[in-house]
Amino acid sequence: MFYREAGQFKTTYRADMATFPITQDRIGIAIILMVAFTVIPYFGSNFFLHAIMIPFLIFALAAIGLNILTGYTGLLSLGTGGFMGVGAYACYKLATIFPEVHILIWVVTSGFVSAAVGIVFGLPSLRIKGFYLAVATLASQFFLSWCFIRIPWLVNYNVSNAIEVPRRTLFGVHVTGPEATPHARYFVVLAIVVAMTWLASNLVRGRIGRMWMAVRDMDIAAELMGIKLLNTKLLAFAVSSFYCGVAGAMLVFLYYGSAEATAFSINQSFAILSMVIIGGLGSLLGSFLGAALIFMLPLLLPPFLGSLGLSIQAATAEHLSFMVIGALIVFFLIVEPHGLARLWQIAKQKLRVWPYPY
Amino acid sequence: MAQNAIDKSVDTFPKFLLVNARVRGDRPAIREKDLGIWQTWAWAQVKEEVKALALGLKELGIERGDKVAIVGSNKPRLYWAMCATQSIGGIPVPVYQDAVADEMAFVLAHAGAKIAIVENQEQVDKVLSISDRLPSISHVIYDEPRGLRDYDHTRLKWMNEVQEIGRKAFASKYSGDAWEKMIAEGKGSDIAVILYTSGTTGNPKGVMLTYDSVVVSSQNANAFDNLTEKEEVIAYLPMAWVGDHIFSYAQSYVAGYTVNCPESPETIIEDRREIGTSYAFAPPRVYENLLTLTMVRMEDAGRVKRAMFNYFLKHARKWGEKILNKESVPVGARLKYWLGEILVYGPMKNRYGFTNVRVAYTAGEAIGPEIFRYYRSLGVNLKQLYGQTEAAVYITAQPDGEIYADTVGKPSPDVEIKIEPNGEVLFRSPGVFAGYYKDPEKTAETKTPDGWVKSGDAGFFDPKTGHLKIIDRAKDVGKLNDGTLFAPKYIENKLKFYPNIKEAVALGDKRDYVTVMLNIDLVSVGSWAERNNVIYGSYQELAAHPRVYQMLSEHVDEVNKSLSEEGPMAGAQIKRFLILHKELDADDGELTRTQKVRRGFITERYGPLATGLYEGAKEVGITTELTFEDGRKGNISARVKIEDMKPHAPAAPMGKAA
Amino acid sequence: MRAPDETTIKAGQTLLSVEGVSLSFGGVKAIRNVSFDIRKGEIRAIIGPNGAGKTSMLNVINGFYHPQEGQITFKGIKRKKMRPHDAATGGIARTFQNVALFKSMTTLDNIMAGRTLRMHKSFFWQLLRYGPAEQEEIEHRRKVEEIIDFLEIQHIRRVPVGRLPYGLQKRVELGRALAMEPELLLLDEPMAGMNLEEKEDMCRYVIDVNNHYGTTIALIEHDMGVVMDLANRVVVLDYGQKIADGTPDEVKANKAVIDAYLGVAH
Amino acid sequence: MLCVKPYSMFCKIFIIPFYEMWELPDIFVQTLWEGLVGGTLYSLIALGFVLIFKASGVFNFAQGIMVVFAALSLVGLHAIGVPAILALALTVLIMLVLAFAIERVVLRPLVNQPDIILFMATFGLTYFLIGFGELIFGGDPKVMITKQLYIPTGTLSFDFAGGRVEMQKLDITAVVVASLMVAVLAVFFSKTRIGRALRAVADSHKAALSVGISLNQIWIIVWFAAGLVALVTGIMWGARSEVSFALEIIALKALPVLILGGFTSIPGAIVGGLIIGVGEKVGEIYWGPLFGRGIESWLAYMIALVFLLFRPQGLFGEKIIERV
Repeated sequence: MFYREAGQFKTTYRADMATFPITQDRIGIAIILMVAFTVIPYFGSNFFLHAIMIPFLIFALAAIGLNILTGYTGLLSLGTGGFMGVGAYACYKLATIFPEVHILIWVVTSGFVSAAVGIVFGLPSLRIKGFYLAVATLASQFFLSWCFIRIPWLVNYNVSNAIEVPRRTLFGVHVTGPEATPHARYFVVLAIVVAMTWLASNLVRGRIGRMWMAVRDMDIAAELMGIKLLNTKLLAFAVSSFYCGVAGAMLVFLYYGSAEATAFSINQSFAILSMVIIGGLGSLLGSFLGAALIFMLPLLLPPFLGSLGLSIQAATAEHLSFMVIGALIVFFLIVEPHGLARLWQIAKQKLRVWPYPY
Repeated sequence: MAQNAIDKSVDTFPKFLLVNARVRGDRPAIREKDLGIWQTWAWAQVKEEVKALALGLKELGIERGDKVAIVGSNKPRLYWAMCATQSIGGIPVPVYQDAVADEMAFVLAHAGAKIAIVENQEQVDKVLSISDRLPSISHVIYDEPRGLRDYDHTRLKWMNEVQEIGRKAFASKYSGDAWEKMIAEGKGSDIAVILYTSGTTGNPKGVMLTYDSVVVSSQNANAFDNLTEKEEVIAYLPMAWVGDHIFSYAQSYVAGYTVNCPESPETIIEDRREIGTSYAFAPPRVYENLLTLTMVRMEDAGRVKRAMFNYFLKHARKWGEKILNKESVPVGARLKYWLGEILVYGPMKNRYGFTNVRVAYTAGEAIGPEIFRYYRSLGVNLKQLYGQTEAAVYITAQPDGEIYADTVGKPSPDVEIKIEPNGEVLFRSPGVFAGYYKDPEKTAETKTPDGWVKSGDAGFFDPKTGHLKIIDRAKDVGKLNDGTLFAPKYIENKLKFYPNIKEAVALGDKRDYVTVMLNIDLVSVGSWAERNNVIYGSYQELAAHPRVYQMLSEHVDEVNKSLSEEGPMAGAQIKRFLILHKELDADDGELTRTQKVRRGFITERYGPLATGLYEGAKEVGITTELTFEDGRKGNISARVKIEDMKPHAPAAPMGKAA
Repeated sequence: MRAPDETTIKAGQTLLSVEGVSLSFGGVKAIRNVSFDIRKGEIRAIIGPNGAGKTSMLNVINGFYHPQEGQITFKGIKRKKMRPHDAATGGIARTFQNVALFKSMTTLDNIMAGRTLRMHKSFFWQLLRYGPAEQEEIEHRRKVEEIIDFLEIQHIRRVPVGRLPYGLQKRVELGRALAMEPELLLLDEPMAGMNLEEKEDMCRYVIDVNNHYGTTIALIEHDMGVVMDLANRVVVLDYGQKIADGTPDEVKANKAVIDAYLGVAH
Repeated sequence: MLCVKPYSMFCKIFIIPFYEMWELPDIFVQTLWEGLVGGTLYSLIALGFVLIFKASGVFNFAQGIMVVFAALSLVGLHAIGVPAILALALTVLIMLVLAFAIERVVLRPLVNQPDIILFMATFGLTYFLIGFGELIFGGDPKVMITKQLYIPTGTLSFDFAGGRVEMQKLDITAVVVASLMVAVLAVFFSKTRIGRALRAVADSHKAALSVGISLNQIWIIVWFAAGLVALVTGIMWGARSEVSFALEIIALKALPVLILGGFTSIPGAIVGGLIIGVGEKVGEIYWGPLFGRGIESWLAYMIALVFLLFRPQGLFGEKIIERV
């Protein structure tokens, strides 16, 4: 109903292929970014920024990573946590070996390491398909978490056997380490996530995105059209792992502040996967929605139930949120396999044809 | 408007093209939705294209006064062809692209066209199929090369080649402004275009219009609604129809506004929405269809949404027009209307692509008051006008703020009108036509020596508003045997205001009572059938369905009711009706190319039904021949039921025509 | 992308030939020692009863199946077997018996995907999109739009193909194949499961493709009427063996064919 | 650890282990035995997967949690005073109910959806059961009611090649029960009408209908069967260590077994299980130290992966011919 598209005609392909062809969408996204960059940091409490926004954004990025692999290319992966870990540990090693290079550079470049690892574990994807591949990725998960635990070199032989985040500043402001304020870290995270989301949207809308989806929808046809399956799949693994890697690095350096191997256990993989499923396979927007829902559910559940008059202790709340998430996953798979993102699509379509039903 | 301060030296469209190319060279002149986007040409570009084409035509032997036929749907290059022809003194003759071969043969032969510029393979085939009857045709030029590769190209040319020829010629034998000189030779008194009107009877007549008449009425029209170069119009009506010629060509060249050609007939509604036209012109049928579509769609909407929709429509019906006419309206109503604007009116206008419309016209036929009010209540400034090819359209139009559903407005600028005793409307204006091509006596019949033109329509000036009201074709206004005045069109329109009724043919002249043959509207009745799970396989089946009959008889009854309240008309209530077993179709000659019913033709074609209607038969069998799109012929036969109606008591005493 | 030693073929010359090809799955012989050729610019029909090995033949030609015996000569290059990628880069495109479109992608994207081989802007540019990548995207979009225009599917440009009726899906698939600008176009029962009208349209498109783009076409079809109208030459397979080869009329007259195929059909 | 000179590394990997095996056969046998036992448990879990995958094409990610859930219910029921045997019976009932619930709530609405969707549904199911289980039984580990179920405990040891090999009675029971279980299932599948129907479903759903059993019934049956397998697994495993949600992750160790054995082959599951079980034990004992132990956690997967590259369809899986 708010979509008044009359008079929005395209005279060039560039305009027609723009990220947001509809004016109203452009306005909408502008407002969201504006809010994210000004309103939230201005009004948001430290708790809100630190405990909600930062992790939400980081998980959203990881979800994008997994979505590229599973949603766009149709390769089911249970190894997300592992790849995130690679990013984190790589970042730690690089940062300690070359302390003079700025930490944020390492946060981003550590993605390349996990990309490389991703390619290695992606190699089987040529021969094996579907669940077999899922199991293969599980292998990477277990192997990697083993490495994190068993190779003290990764943590510079810390007795704690955990990553200890060094103090670093950006423009004289602490961005990592204990002194870094939530606001500083929030801006860094937000900037990185926005930038990488933009890049991802460029990828998936272009030739490469089409190759990925082609492989997903009908690999035989894709192959007979000259699309090299292995390269395409490996590229998906690389990009996906890159995103997960960066997310992992940020998780440790800009959120936890220090982390043990458990942070990148298989449960992490499952959490991300459920974000992608609920958010919507093959949708960047969905990655954000899913992350928001899954991550915030445990936070929101107690107050919600509280408002219903039943007060419960944290443990119970956690169990409940597990059940709810599980139920939600099943629910979405039944009513709308494409998740929240599709629900939004449908709503939007309704608004566009309003008041017509179709 | 300033730049259009009437400059008498600019009196032909090629001259206007030069002006536009100079004054607003980089403003969009014309767009076409092609290959997925709106390909746009600025005036300066158009000038170059037209120039190349013009010189090309000249090379192919077009001299001053030669006729060039133009056949096809609205495409930029066909509009250019029109201007190109005019620029070298030729006379364009647009032809209805859906004309069957015979019709086309007549027009091309009668006009003696030297070159036919056509859209695509389909038209090429048509022209070639009748080429033996067209000795005068030297070349056929086509716009869309697809499928024509293997044709014999001795007399066939692709428009690009022609333009190439033109460019070469310019490079070789013409000096810099040779073309501009040719244009300068054109005079306002020259014939600008010959438009063949598909007369309701007999062969089409070629209406010759001079530049002066077309230019003047265009200028007046632009001034009347103060149109500027900023307007966006969408060109989708037949190029051979005077309406399109004036709106999409003449007025555009004069005002310098942008014309948009749709991607394909199926996508017009979407295309109109994308463009968001600011100046719209359409026969009532278009508005009807849009409304029908809306109602059908809303039937499927959720209950709440439908309730909201109806609620606000009701409010709009109450206040919308007043607000549009800037009358004083209570604040409460205004607020509610504003809310409605957000929830319903705005979105609806957006759906129709009327969001930016400043002025929208309906013409060609009477429009249903309900439909008319609907659009106005949404805030669309829809107006009526009364025009004819012979007048270069404008005879009367409704000025802003003086809008009435049942009038056609006041005389347009420079137009004089008088009403004959028999009710026929005569007009005189600078816009009137020069005469019918090669048909002096017909010309004499319609045009008096002192320049008055017989419109052939019966009407009168409404004393209350001072607006003209048209009842019907003068010759169609007949009498029942008891002398009651019988205006068939009037009755038919009342019927056609019901979305379920697509066409109606009223009989009664020199008969004892009035009867009608109906066509149901497949869209709305079809969806009604779905909702009431009435199963049907074909139009014929649906039309014959008892429940459909029942539904329509209710409509007819309501019409009788309203007639009974209209004094003179009360005697002309409908006694019997039937639903035709096939849709009336232009290809069968039952409708004119502008989709008007040919009453006479139909009554004889369906003779058995007509007699049945008056001999009290309950059911009549009939077999009819029909023509398919591809020109093949076939037969369909059916038994058609006839329904009796009981008339309402007249509210006023029977009015006998004097 | 083309092999260097490859010769350019003129119209009428042999574009592709299969010699003594045999193919079997496990014990099952799908094709037995079949040889025939396809000449540049012609429409070549492969017909035969169900299970005659027609589709397998196409799969061999574009390298999806690898024959145990025989060889394939394409544009003068002899190969023991085709590889899908070589076939594609070499200019062989195909459609599938039961449409193999990218269901969740729009018509536009499906056909754009057909351009993949001809798009070369690197990953880096793809990331940035603006600049070269977008430029390339636009060029190819234009080509694709021409195909959309050619096949008259403007109105479904942005519809996910999964939602389209079968007939339209077939048309989109043809479009996707055309987007590869192939020299040899393999159509696997392009009119299967279509109503008469759709069939007529499809025939027109096939003919138009052949003379508008000058594309060589090899098609499998059941409808004899269609084949006889369309094809310049027909090869008939039965139980994996070639039983006839020649012009439609010759084939019609051929005794073996009548027994094996038309006989069944009547 | 990792920082060893290459040449010595080489012999540490390729010579010393085998030398040790040869030198101390008793330890080797001990290792084999333990591997074998571990293997049987893997086999059992794998069996659960296979049953369901065979009959409904669903990759049941929830098999692991079903094991935990079954065990917890059993222990839980007993904890609230239900006699062991009755508790066992009730648990069987619970698994039946669970099968019904899953069929009704998850499978039926998702019939004819792509496999991946169904997989993710079971993934959601896992989440739900974890939450549900913890909610009811609490997250803390419990002790399996071994005695009450009359499962023999204690060790059985005998001399061997100058050493001593010890076997837990428990383990022996496990092996026996597992073998029985397999035998029963084998009979069930090959002899009974339902069993044949199930096999038919594996090929085509229509076929199943022609046998006269509705898909829904079949699903309930297989999920129930899988539930029973889960219960047995739970008891055995619980008895060896303890009943906790850690089992759920351990269950994932059964996945490599599937890769080896193929998703649809029961013998595959058994053999695969044993290979993996033995393989990882031996690996852990003889090579583990080189990599700082704990390599069991992934060795199985690596074995499976390497194997996959050479035989994508698994040990007993049949070769797939792709058609277009």
